[in-house]
Amino acid sequence: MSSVLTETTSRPGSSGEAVVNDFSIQVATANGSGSQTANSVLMRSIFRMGVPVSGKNLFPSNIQGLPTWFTIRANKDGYLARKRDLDVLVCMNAETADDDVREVRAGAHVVYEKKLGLENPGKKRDDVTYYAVPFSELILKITAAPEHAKLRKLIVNMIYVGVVADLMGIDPAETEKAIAKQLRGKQKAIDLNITAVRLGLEFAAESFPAKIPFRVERMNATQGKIIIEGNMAAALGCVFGGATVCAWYPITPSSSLCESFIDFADDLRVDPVTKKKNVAIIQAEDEIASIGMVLGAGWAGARAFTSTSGPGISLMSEYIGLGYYAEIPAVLFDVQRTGPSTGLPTRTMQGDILLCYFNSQGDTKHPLLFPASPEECFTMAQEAFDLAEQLQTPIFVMTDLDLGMNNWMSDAFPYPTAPFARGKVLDAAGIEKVKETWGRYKDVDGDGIPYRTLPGTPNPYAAYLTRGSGHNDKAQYSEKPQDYVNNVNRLVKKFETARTMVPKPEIQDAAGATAGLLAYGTSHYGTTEARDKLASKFGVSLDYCRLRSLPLHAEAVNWMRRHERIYVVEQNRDGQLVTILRDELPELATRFLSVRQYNGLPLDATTVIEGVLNDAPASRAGGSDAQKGGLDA
Amino acid sequence: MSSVLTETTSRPGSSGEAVVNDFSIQVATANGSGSQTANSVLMRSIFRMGVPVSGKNLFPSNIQGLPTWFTIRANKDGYLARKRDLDVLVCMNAETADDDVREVRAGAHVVYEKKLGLENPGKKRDDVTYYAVPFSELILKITAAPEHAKLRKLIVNMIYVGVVADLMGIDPAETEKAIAKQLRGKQKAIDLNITAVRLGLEFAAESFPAKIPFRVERMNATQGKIIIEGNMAAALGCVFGGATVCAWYPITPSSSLCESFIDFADDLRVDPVTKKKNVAIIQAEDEIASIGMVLGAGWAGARAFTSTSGPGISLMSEYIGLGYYAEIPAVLFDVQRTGPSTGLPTRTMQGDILLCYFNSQGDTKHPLLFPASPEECFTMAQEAFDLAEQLQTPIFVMTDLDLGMNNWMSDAFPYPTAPFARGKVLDAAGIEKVKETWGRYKDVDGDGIPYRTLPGTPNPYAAYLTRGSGHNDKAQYSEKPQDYVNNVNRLVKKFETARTMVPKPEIQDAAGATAGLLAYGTSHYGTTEARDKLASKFGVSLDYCRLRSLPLHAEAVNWMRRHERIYVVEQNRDGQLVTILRDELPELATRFLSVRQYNGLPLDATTVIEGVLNDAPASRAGGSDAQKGGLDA
Amino acid sequence: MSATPGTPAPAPKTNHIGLPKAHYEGGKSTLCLGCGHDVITKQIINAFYEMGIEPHKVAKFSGIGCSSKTPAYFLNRAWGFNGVHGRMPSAATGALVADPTLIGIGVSGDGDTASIGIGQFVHLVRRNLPLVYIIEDNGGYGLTKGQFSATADLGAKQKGGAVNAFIPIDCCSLAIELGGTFVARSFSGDMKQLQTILEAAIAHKGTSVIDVISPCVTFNDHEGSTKSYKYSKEHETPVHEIGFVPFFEETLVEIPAGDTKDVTFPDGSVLKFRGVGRDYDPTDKEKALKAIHESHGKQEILTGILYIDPSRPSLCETLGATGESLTNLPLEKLRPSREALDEIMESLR
Amino acid sequence: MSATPGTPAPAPKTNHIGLPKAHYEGGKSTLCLGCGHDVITKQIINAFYEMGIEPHKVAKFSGIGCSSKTPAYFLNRAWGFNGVHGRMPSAATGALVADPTLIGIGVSGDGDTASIGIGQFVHLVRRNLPLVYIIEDNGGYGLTKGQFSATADLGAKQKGGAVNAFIPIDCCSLAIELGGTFVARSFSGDMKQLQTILEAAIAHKGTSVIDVISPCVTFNDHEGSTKSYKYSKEHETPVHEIGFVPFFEETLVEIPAGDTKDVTFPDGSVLKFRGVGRDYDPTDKEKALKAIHESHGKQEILTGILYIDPSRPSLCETLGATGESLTNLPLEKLRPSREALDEIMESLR
Ligand SMILES: Cc1ncc(C[n+]2csc(CCOP(=O)(O)OP(=O)(O)O)c2C)c(N)n1
Ligand SMILES: Cc1ncc(C[n+]2csc(CCOP(=O)(O)OP(=O)(O)O)c2C)c(N)n1
Ligand code: SF4
Ligand code: SF4
Ligand SMILES: [Mg+2]
Ligand SMILES: [Mg+2]
Repeated sequence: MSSVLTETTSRPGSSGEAVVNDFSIQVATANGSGSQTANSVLMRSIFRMGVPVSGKNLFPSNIQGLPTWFTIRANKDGYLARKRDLDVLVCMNAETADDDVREVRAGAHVVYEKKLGLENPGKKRDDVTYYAVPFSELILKITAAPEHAKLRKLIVNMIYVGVVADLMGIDPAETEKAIAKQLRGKQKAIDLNITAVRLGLEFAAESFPAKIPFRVERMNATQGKIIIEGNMAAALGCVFGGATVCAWYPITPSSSLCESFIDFADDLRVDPVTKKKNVAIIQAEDEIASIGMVLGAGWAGARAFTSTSGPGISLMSEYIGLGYYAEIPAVLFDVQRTGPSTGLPTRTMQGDILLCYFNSQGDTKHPLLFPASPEECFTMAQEAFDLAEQLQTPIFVMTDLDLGMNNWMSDAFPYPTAPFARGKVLDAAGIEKVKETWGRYKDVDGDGIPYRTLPGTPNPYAAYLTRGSGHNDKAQYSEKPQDYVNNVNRLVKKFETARTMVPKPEIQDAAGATAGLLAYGTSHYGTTEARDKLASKFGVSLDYCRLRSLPLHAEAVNWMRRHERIYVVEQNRDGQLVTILRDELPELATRFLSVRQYNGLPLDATTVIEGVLNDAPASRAGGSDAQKGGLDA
Repeated sequence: MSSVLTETTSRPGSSGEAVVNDFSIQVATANGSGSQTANSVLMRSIFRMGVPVSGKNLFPSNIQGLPTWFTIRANKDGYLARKRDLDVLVCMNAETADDDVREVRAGAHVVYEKKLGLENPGKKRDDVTYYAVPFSELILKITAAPEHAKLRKLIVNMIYVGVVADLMGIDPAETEKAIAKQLRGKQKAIDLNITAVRLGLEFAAESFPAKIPFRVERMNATQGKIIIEGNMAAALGCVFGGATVCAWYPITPSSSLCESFIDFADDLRVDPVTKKKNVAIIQAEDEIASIGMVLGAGWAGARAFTSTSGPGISLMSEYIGLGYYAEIPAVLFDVQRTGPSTGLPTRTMQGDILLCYFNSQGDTKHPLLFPASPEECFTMAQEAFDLAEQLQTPIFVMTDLDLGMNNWMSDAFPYPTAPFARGKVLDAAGIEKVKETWGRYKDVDGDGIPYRTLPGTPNPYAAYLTRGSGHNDKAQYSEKPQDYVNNVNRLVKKFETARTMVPKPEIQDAAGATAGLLAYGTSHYGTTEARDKLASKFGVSLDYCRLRSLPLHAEAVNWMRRHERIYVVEQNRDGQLVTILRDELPELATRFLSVRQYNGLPLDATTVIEGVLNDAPASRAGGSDAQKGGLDA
Repeated sequence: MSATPGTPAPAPKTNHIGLPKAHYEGGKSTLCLGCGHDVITKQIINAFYEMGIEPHKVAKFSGIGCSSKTPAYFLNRAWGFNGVHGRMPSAATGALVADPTLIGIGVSGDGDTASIGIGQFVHLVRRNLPLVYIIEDNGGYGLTKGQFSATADLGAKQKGGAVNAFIPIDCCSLAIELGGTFVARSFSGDMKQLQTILEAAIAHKGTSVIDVISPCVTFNDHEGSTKSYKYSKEHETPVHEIGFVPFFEETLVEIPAGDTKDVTFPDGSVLKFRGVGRDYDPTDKEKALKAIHESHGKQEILTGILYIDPSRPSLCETLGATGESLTNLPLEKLRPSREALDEIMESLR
Repeated sequence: MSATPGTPAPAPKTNHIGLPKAHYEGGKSTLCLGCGHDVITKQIINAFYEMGIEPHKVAKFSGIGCSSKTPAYFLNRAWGFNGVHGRMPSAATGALVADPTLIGIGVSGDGDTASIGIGQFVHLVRRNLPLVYIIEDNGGYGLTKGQFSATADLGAKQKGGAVNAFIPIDCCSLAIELGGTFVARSFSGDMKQLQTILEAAIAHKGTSVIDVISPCVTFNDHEGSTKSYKYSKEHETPVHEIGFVPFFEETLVEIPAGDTKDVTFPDGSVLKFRGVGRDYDPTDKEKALKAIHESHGKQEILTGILYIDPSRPSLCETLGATGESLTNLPLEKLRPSREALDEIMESLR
């Protein structure tokens, strides 16, 4: 397996010859130092040169002072997954500089604050190339003005942007455009930042005749694309999906979803005439209240949603069960973070699959959607509202910190043209046709989905009282065994109907492969990159199925039946999806081989490659192997 | 399958010849009418005659007025499961009388309040035998005194006890002893009740020359046994198990567990000298607070527990995750009721298996214990405290309404002689030995279980801060990927250790059977009765495994490996245990055939017999059959 | 519970919008005979009938408990949301911001509000959601058989004999402290006062908290009365078994304004009610708090409209929403234009 | 965080039980430079040191938030329980009834207490658990980047520009209304007053609620100041990006008894603090409530010990427990005799 590693890591650049548009840069700073803008500018400059990029921010659960790392990966083939190996390192943080250098691979290039003395005897590594920059001295040149004093710590970051631009061949013009974009119209700020970049450019030009062999060269792979975080994309989806009620409670990494929704709604949901909003957004006192508000609103007929993370879902469990049993539309975004408990609030994970699928007491199962890109955050948010109202049940949109909070390159979002699917709602006229024969929980169409009415419908037959306690199909309180059984069996039928309505899987088959990779959400990136490398470098060709929802769609089931070995890639410790797959497809149970990364970092291809190459059937066949024989990251 | 039914139901008694010590009696009254005492007396009288009995109370989620049914089953072979067919019916409730009569099988015997006129033309069934009793007139004879007036409604119940005693051959002496027992020393009450019983006896003696052919005859099968509810037994277990802190919030069907604990503690946990209690019991404001208190107490070093039902577990989910990740001992009793949501609060179910096993966000798994009798409620409560402290984690004791609130015949409880197993706790001296090398979350012994200290330990090295956020093995805050992975992998190891410590399964093998029945908790009774009948009546001989805990003990796994078809019997809709079995033993996944009853009533043998006889492998082999092909009750 | 058009043909008598009383009634109660909660239900029916509110414009909310069952017993032609225990305010909030044209009424118990539900209660009052919020207050948990709630009096005695050792939460003074805009207390037995308060509350734009003392005839217990449980228990069953519920009559009285009235309950307990006097100024926060606190000292229960502050904006205003229902807006109002999307996309390049 | 015996050798100076200050210190803070929370941490260290309490007898509790992180920064030789968000009171309750010999201190935030945690706060105060309960009150959620909490002033402005439209919960007057037995307010910047209050609170047998105003230097925002974010924002990044945290100095002052003091914060905001006067009677509930309510009207923040009532029994007394630790009782005290079990069995035959 070390063989695997070397195979995937020893690469050009080390030995000096140029590597074009294929590298990753890591910038190490301290939290709260304001490096975010600088890093975005750096990333966007490369993006504007037409080179595919992804940016991942590794930050602490703290506001200021603790170490933060921002990693930019540029890849001409469009791989956006996290990469284990770093090619270029920018050291701005004294606290972590030594470790940071220790961890880069041989042949890496290190730009650092001169004061850190990383090349001092004893410290210096002779298998990496150093570029010492006196950032703290340079910054004084341009922030002499007293009113600038307090901005030094911030603006200094722009200097490394300039240095890196020069060292790697990034077009300064694009950098300046990126700054202008980032600081929308704040001319003073723009000027100051550009000055800083130029300072870096000049310094590097003079001081470092030998440039970094990892080069950025113009290409045309980002035409029309955008850079956006998944949370913002999901918020846009809620706006275009017709959400009118949002109840939330702040929690990392989900807060920015509702906060973006607030911002968008302020623009896009204000009545031009009255200036009043046609949206109601409430920051609740906690997550129990958030879900209560969402269910109340859904019951009243609004498209309502909340966004939270694992701890919030746990708190919502009791009310979610009511949503299932009383059959109330609701959309919940679970932007997953590393659990259990408070866990690592600023690290990513796909750890709430079982929590959400089986959420709440008694027999319950809920539809889950798995967006894998900002574009899907946008489209699936809209689908979620349709499904919630069509199925009259809570729908979970399972994203994670990596997708929600990191910068993703994405196609521009398609404008939705289909009308909203509001599901089976009877208005006064509709009720008048059926009168007393209507029953809120009657399965009229044989699909397990009953007809509902909305409060305020002017018809004497329209009203009903919804409840989490036992009821018959007229929504009347009932403890009769048969009423109960009929009702919960109908809910099973409804779940079978959901199976036919949820998003289909995305399937990529290679010629004649008998084994396949199965992934969902952000595990898509490391998995598909691994798939290509397995084919090209190791001659292992595998089919691929990206699961986009639960319950399992028939097309996913068929794909699984067609494959003898299925590597299920997920970012959690226990192989949570495998648990569901083994239950749903017992006759295929032994085909599911679990490949897992659960260290809080986004999945990288190497983990998947190792998982597949080290696959030893014996160790997989399960037994009560709690580890599911998967590979630990 | 109707064949099955008739096979199991058409039986003597119908045609007049006597059936001895094998029948069930149902008494239909209204809630709040105080029939509980009368019914207990009736049950206890039979018990005192040496005949095995069980009593099941089917009551509404209401305090007064709604229908209630109490069913007494007497069975010489000791079968205690609920029986579908009724032999004798006592109709005291006008509201349900007609339905009640309609539902009894042909050949049944009906004692009823004359006023109800059940024999009136149009109403009368000619395949049942009636016994009209003017209860409302008779009662006046003995409650003439004005101060008795308001007791009439209550005392009248004792008259049917007398009537039934005469009609079925119950020894009045035993009935009187039972009354004395029930009304401990309240002489006035005892006299009044005995008078009422005698009145019934005399009336029946005079009015009904032909007695009911279902007879009670003395035998010797209850020697030394007791009658008790599971909740009371569990409370006793907590007392003898050394529990010192109890935090709870009332909820049916679990309230009586903590309420019994309060009663017992008032007697048994009062310091003879100071009259102060060496126990702290708090009725919390809700379940989130209950579990918070239990975890706080467990962290401080007390044996602490709470008792609740499904809705409470859902609310506790967030804190339970902290208990798992911070590794704090806690004992939770989940007295399961019919979900989802509020569901049927006064009906039974085994519906929280998945909720508890996988409880809370992130990767979590928890040990579950499955008591199947009051005796096991007593012993497993004690084991739960040992396990919680040895494993330093929350332990769930999964009982249900049927076990917790119904009257069960049981062997007397064994006096516990073993000392408490308090697990790996270092006192001041212990810490002094290891000093700064001690780490709260260090795996010193290779079993995944670290050593802890208790607040107040007088040693400068002993203190630590516990948290639900990421930590290293020194309990220091950490976001380091490797610290996180090491920690959660150790938790997996700890769970494997738990596998070796949890209660073993109870296994009964028949010679050479290749198929077996697997059940847990209260599903034991219907399953074992079915097993005998399947062998004796249908020539189907099956092995039996009663699962007593999760994670799966090696002995359970071996048993499963030995069997080609395993009928997993549970009282929930989705076959929740099967989900866990398929995940833990993927190579056996298709062997698990799900037999389920989920109508809120305790499992009866017929359901299991039908489930086995109608087993069609095809329909079972799973696929994405959400129903798991089981049989609906 | 869905509408039961099977109810008797409209009686001639109707309210000012021409609807018969029958249109305001609900399903049959399953509470204990004599339970004060049922009397409150009657007054809710009367209030909505008298005010001539269209039943289909009403939304009923409740949590879990005997009290929380009552929305099924009034206004069958109104919609009802029976939430989870103690978390009704959030459901009501969601529903009423989604459709502010609905008239909301919530029925809760003292356990549902002051124990498990105190958090949502506090934030409901703080947000001032337009909602009539009734606490049917019996100082205990009826539905789970009589345990103490957080409003039980210090020293109150349980049917089982236990004594409450904690001080009660007074939901009225608490609501005032929190900036409540309509706070009242009444007694289930005083139908006249209760109906007056209910009608004022329904008219109030904001949260109106009404704490209605409604003793649990089944589980309350007090000493020194031949009618008390103590007596019947001796003649009956072990304290442990509380299966028996004698029938009680409802206790009906009128509390005099500015004076007190002792009310004796079936179990022999006596409560002293005082009605606020003509001179009482319900707009003075400090005075109101003082009056309530003093009544505690005097073992009196101060009833009437205790505090009003019509000035504070209601939640719907605070949110700056249009005020119309957000549940059925046309697509055009909800989905921004293609240009709007393009603009956003451009800003992200 | 486990004890770090690596701390420097005891300085000559010790407290009256002979322990050096070092034994009361904690781990390195990871809060923003200039955060008031760190000053409170210093005073907690001083108070325990001055009172000469053995560190190993102390139990620290907190929820989630910047404030809730601070127990890791003081008394490393004491045990700590960092619970879930808003539910610390229950954990503290369980631990302190399990071992009443421990001295409990809880640190929470205004979000942790007044938003998600208000339910447990209310019941904590009601039960009067012996616990020093500190609210590090900045009117917002620091750790999640500045959203408003339930103690935010009406009209308060967020770094992002949003304005708070809801009235604040005053945890002090609320605690008094609920029957709190020790209620105080202070300011993180007034080290002297804070330490005095802390020492009194530690000595109090019951729940002592201390609301300490501790503005969030990073996310608070006010207009009209060259030092405000508005300024730096213009020279910096979109409002949206709040990645940048300038360094601030701690703001230190002394609030005069009976008089007011204006305090200006790094962001240019000004708060007016008033110290209760010598004549102030902290045992008069009505007066205390009135004084607090009036201070709201005057835009003043009333500080000092606002209310005390030593008479009410603490939870440990109420429960009638022995008072000794229940965590390590010998088997004989816990497991009843064989005879006791037999007797119970016999009663069930
Ligand atoms: C989460 C949860 N916990 C506990 C219960 C059990 N329970 C049902 S009603 C009730 C208390 C009801 O008391 P109150 O609100 O005062 O209503 P009352 O019956 O007295 O009218 C409780 C604890 C529940 N249904 N849900
Ligand atoms: C159940 C849950 N919901 C939300 C969060 C996210 N969260 C962490 S801290 C915090 C608020 C902290 O505010 P406060 O208590 O005032 O502390 P401060 O940071 O202001 O000192 C929130 C909402 C969480 N950790 N857990
Ligand atoms: S138990 Fe008490 S509260 Fe419940 S219905 Fe009966 S009398 Fe009313
Ligand atoms: S964000 Fe605010 S509260 Fe948190 S540490 Fe920084 S200054 Fe303090
Ligand atoms: Mg109540
Ligand atoms: Mg705060």
